Amino acid sequence: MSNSLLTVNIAGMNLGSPTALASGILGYTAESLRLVAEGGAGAVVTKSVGVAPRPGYPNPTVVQADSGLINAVGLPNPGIDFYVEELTYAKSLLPVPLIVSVFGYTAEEYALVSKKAVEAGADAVELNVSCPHVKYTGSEIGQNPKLLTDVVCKVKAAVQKPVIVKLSPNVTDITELAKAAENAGADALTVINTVRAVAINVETQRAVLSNIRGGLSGPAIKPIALRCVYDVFEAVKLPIFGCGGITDWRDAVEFFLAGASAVQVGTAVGSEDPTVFQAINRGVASYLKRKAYGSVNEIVGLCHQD
Amino acid sequence: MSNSLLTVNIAGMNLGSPTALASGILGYTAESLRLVAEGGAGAVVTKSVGVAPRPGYPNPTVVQADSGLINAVGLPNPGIDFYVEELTYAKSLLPVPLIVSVFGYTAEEYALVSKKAVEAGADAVELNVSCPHVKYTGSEIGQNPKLLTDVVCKVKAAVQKPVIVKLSPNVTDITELAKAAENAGADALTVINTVRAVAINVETQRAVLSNIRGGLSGPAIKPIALRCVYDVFEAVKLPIFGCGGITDWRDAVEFFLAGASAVQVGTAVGSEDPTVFQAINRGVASYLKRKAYGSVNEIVGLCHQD
Amino acid sequence: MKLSGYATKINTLRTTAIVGIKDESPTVKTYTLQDDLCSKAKPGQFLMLWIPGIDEIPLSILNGGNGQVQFSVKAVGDATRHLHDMQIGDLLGVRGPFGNSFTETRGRVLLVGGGTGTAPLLFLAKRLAAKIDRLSFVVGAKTRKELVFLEELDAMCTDESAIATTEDGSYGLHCLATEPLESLLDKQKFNMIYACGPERMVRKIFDIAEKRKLPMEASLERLMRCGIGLCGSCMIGKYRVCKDGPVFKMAQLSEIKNELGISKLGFDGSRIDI
Amino acid sequence: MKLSGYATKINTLRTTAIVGIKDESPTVKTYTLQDDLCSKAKPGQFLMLWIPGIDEIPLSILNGGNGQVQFSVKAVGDATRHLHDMQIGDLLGVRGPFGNSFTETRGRVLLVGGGTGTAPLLFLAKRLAAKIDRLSFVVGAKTRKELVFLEELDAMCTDESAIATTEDGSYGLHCLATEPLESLLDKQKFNMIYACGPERMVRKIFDIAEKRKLPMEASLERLMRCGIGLCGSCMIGKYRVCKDGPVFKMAQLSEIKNELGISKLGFDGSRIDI
Ligand SMILES: Cc1cc2nc3c(=O)[nH]c(=O)nc-3n(C[C@H](O)[C@H](O)[C@H](O)COP(=O)(O)OP(=O)(O)OC[C@H]3O[C@@H](n4cnc5c(N)ncnc54)[C@H](O)[C@@H]3O)c2cc1C
Ligand SMILES: Cc1cc2nc3c(=O)[nH]c(=O)nc-3n(C[C@H](O)[C@H](O)[C@H](O)COP(=O)(O)OP(=O)(O)OC[C@H]3O[C@@H](n4cnc5c(N)ncnc54)[C@H](O)[C@@H]3O)c2cc1C
Ligand SMILES: Cc1cc2nc3c(=O)[nH]c(=O)nc-3n(C[C@H](O)[C@H](O)[C@H](O)COP(=O)(O)O)c2cc1C
Ligand SMILES: Cc1cc2nc3c(=O)[nH]c(=O)nc-3n(C[C@H](O)[C@H](O)[C@H](O)COP(=O)(O)O)c2cc1C
Ligand code: FES
Ligand code: FES
Repeated sequence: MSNSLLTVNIAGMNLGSPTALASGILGYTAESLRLVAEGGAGAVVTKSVGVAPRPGYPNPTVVQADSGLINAVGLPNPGIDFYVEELTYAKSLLPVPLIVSVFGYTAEEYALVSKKAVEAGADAVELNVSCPHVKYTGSEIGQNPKLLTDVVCKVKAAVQKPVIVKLSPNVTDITELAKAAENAGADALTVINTVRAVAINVETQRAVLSNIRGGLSGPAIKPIALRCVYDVFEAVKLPIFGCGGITDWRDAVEFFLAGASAVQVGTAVGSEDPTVFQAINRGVASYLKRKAYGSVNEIVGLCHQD
Repeated sequence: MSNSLLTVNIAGMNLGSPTALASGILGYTAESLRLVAEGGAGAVVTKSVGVAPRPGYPNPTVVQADSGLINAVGLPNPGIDFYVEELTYAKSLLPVPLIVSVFGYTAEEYALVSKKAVEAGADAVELNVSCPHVKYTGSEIGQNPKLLTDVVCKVKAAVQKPVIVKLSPNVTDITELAKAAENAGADALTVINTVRAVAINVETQRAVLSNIRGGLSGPAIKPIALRCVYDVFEAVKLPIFGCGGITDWRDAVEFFLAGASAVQVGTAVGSEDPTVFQAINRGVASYLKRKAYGSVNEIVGLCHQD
Repeated sequence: MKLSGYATKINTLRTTAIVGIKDESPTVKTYTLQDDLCSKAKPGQFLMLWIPGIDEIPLSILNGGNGQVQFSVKAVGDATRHLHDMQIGDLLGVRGPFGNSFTETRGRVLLVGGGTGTAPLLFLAKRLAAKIDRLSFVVGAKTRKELVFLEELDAMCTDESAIATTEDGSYGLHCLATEPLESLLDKQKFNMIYACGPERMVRKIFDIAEKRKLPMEASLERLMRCGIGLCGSCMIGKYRVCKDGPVFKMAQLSEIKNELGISKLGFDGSRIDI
Repeated sequence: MKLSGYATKINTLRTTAIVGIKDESPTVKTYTLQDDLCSKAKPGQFLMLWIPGIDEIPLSILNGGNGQVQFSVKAVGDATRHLHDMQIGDLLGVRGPFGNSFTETRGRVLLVGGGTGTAPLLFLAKRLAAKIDRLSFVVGAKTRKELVFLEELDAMCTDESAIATTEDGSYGLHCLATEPLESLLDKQKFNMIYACGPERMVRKIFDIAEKRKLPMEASLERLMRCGIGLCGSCMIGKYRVCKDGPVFKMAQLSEIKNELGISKLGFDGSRIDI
């Protein structure tokens, strides 16, 4: 696979391949991140981390849907102070950019965690303002342009590294949030986080997830994610990490054509294994060669041409 | 199948079975509606009709996704003045309630079309304020509580029959719209219309639908639709038609448990045939018997109990 | 996984390059595509062809095998003219095959085709040839230039060659394709009539067959959007042409008598005369 | 359809009524459920058991066949105690089977189980019995009441009965299950050691096997949420216990030496001592 074909620069970071690990998939430990990088990921995003430790929700936290998963893991994380050690180790192990996913309950918390993450070696932070199942963080911020602006501004003031904002599809108009993030100084966007969903079991007559509401991921949401990327690409100039239901090279190329500069893969890591990145990269490379392109950058947003 | 087991009364209409045909599926002609009623549907909703004829969008208008369809048919319809004849004929043929789906560009248009539909024999009107792919009707109204209130009020003033409001999932908070509809006097809600989506073809590097953006339906959106029904049930007192991805009895029961008093079936009519209603009804009936319930009404909203 | 794997698969859009183009007449061309699913189609089935950026239209399958599928297209409007301008190597999208197919009978069969409606009948004839006692073909068109597949049809016929008719008398008999039928049916006994072509022609054949109490199957055309029995664009009476058809048997044709050859749904769902 | 049908199917939650409950000891019960997929599990695989409204926990499969699956559960906390209170006919949810399985070897095998960790080894022993030359079992527990499957284990062993150890000396040898190992290994040659139980026990066995250069396979336990290799809760070194394990071979155990029996991830992802 020719390196230059697949190399992308996004928000100042050089990625050897345009496929990154999505947040919350493996991603607690340095070794799991390395595993994914060895599987071909061009960058890795950690599990979302906040100020204080959280055990997450009781099981069931992940339930199978028709063509995807619904999860409400509940942002389990050891808190940034404990996590810096793992981050430092991760930084030393990883041959690819390390993006730390950050969540908080206030703009100040986002800024504090981001600062500590960058000090521990993060090459960028991704602000998770779009978790559909934890109250007062996540969607509450990602659905409100004013709150979002505040969070992004405070984080930008706190760190010198690129700030990526991960947007929620659970909004009336995703472009409004994308523009808010852009105006507040974000360096890139990740589009999208999971779609709010519920799973119900008829025999027990209960919602299955302990938290009742969760987020739908996987192939089921790909058409929704593609629409979000398509719309956001037309609304802002920021580079986009496309995310949602990407399983094979064809999916990835669809996202590039819709306007993503790189993609993130989540659910498929479970259904296909961590080498899914290699498989996608190989497929993208041979598509590019077959169509006589010199770089993946050349196809970004191409389906907006006419 | 015991009749009383499956009988529901929703917004004053008596349905022999709790499974209705969703709008836009077959539903142009009286005979296609009868076909569906013979297939077991407890009520039928027509294709959405407006003031003036519309040819809809050029093909492709329907494209297969991983676990559903994306459509942008573009509200083709002959206009209410032509359609009244078909409605009168439908009313004479149909053994089940006839619900006419109505769309418009202004509140006045909704009221006018509704009035004519009721005069032609409609047992109820369903306001399509949630079509994700036609500008200035559909979502623009269904995403805006003020516009929605105005539309519902004007329609209520124009007709004496039940007014059902079909909600869009493409909003930040569906309960806000549900409450607006309730306060404006709506008699029932249909939850949900399709989810905005895009399909891209990598070889031609184009969006496939002629309209680019369309609506995702089918199993892919079931977890999203269930979440919407679950949330709306907790927010308002109105009866709910659950809709989105229902293919078998288990899906239908999931919607009843989440809070739907009846369900609508769309995409599965294509994948399974018009007799899908019978199959679902049979399954629901044997579930109710097995669990020793006397009526489907007893399980509505049951999973909210603890 | 709710939608059965197969249904999803046939309805999934495949893009594929044109591998062959053959001029059948000044207005009709036959295209060959590489497509596994459609190559296994049965006579009577159709596919949905995406002409990227232009339209997606239903087309009967003319032939299938060895991973390839063929269809013949008459240039009549925007989509078909764009298609006629395309070259080998250009990309098309295809989904299908959709719909039912002709039932195969034994004995003596009569096939009546009009225009490109002859395509599925030629496909059928090839499948029947070895199994039946007698095969007769009547084909009609407006004018000589639109009479297609003549040589192949002749080769399929048992005794004499195919009977050709043109409305302007530029070739064969100077009449409609339905005209030679009555005398043919007077002379010989047939076990089955297969018909495909303009709906008014099909209607006439139906009337003749009904009068004579002969079994018949006809392939119909209606406006199609989804192709999978969902959107209702293709309704004729209680039938969806895309899924319950496109081939209908005598008893079904009787049920839709008041529409057959008379009216159909337009793009806006209104009823228009044929 | 992107997710392979099978992967989706095994991960789909099935609800099913308890059809059998057997008391193995005051703290351990064996449950039988009707479940086709899990009934086909191999020794070493586990399932995720949903105790509705309470929790979902991983459990090793004790036996499978004829559409039924069995597992043994020790009451240790909220979920397992709730389970112990359930009756025949009560509904449970199950998905799986997940993970890899023990490799079947020939020759002489030694199985070392601790507590309910004996369950997958008993399952394995049943599959091995007819094919191997010699089968020896060492089982340990804190106290007599927690020693389970003793009769069945005895029946599996080739010559003498299973060696039982208790930490309080209430039954068998008064020691840890690892203690009789060295002398057993001095006396006899084994082709394979299979181990499952408390991780510090597994670690000791690993150290012994490494010193003696004996092949070994051990089934490990980690905190599990998704069970399908996605959430990262069950990482040990570079391995996901739910998908790359739960059974690990000697070479893999070597790679995870600095965690094996030493530390694991807690519910919040922090590292805690074992
Ligand atoms: C089952 C079936 C099989 C067919 N097989 C063949 C075939 O083998 N060869 C062939 O040349 N033609 C066939 N047709 C007709 C063919 O689909 C139309 O000629 C074509 O769609 C015209 O498109 P256009 O854009 O060139 O013309 P337009 O100018 O768009 O339309 C001309 C006429 O074509 C018909 N048409 C247009 N769009 C559609 C549509 N989506 N569905 C159905 N009819 C449409 C309408 O009657 C219209 O008035 C078939 C049609 C059906 C329904
Ligand atoms: C692959 C595997 C196979 C297992 N097989 C068996 C078996 O056959 N029989 C048996 O009795 N036990 C088995 N266990 C252990 C069993 O899962 C725990 O005893 C059970 O989860 C405890 O739940 P609780 O709510 O009763 O206890 P809690 O009070 O919640 O927890 C007690 C301890 O159990 C463990 N535990 C709790 N939840 C989980 C979880 N989701 N995943 C992993 N560990 C957890 C933790 O170590 C915790 O400290 C197995 C575990 C794994 C990982
Ligand atoms: C089990 C699981 C846990 C997740 N945890 C997080 C998280 O902690 N932070 C976050 O921003 N996104 C999280 N996500 C969302 C993913 O990063 C991703 O946006 C989403 O799953 C869509 O991509 P996919 O379809 O490729 O999985 C999680 C997803 C899953 C399935
Ligand atoms: C081809 C197609 C056409 C549709 N047309 C309409 C329409 O005209 N009006 C409307 O309110 N909903 C329309 N819908 C939406 C359906 O009524 C339904 O809300 C949606 O498809 C979700 O249900 P399902 O998953 O059972 O299909 C259409 C859906 C499809 C697939
Ligand atoms: S083309 Fe849609 S139902 Fe036939
Ligand atoms: S339990 Fe989720 S990765 Fe193993």
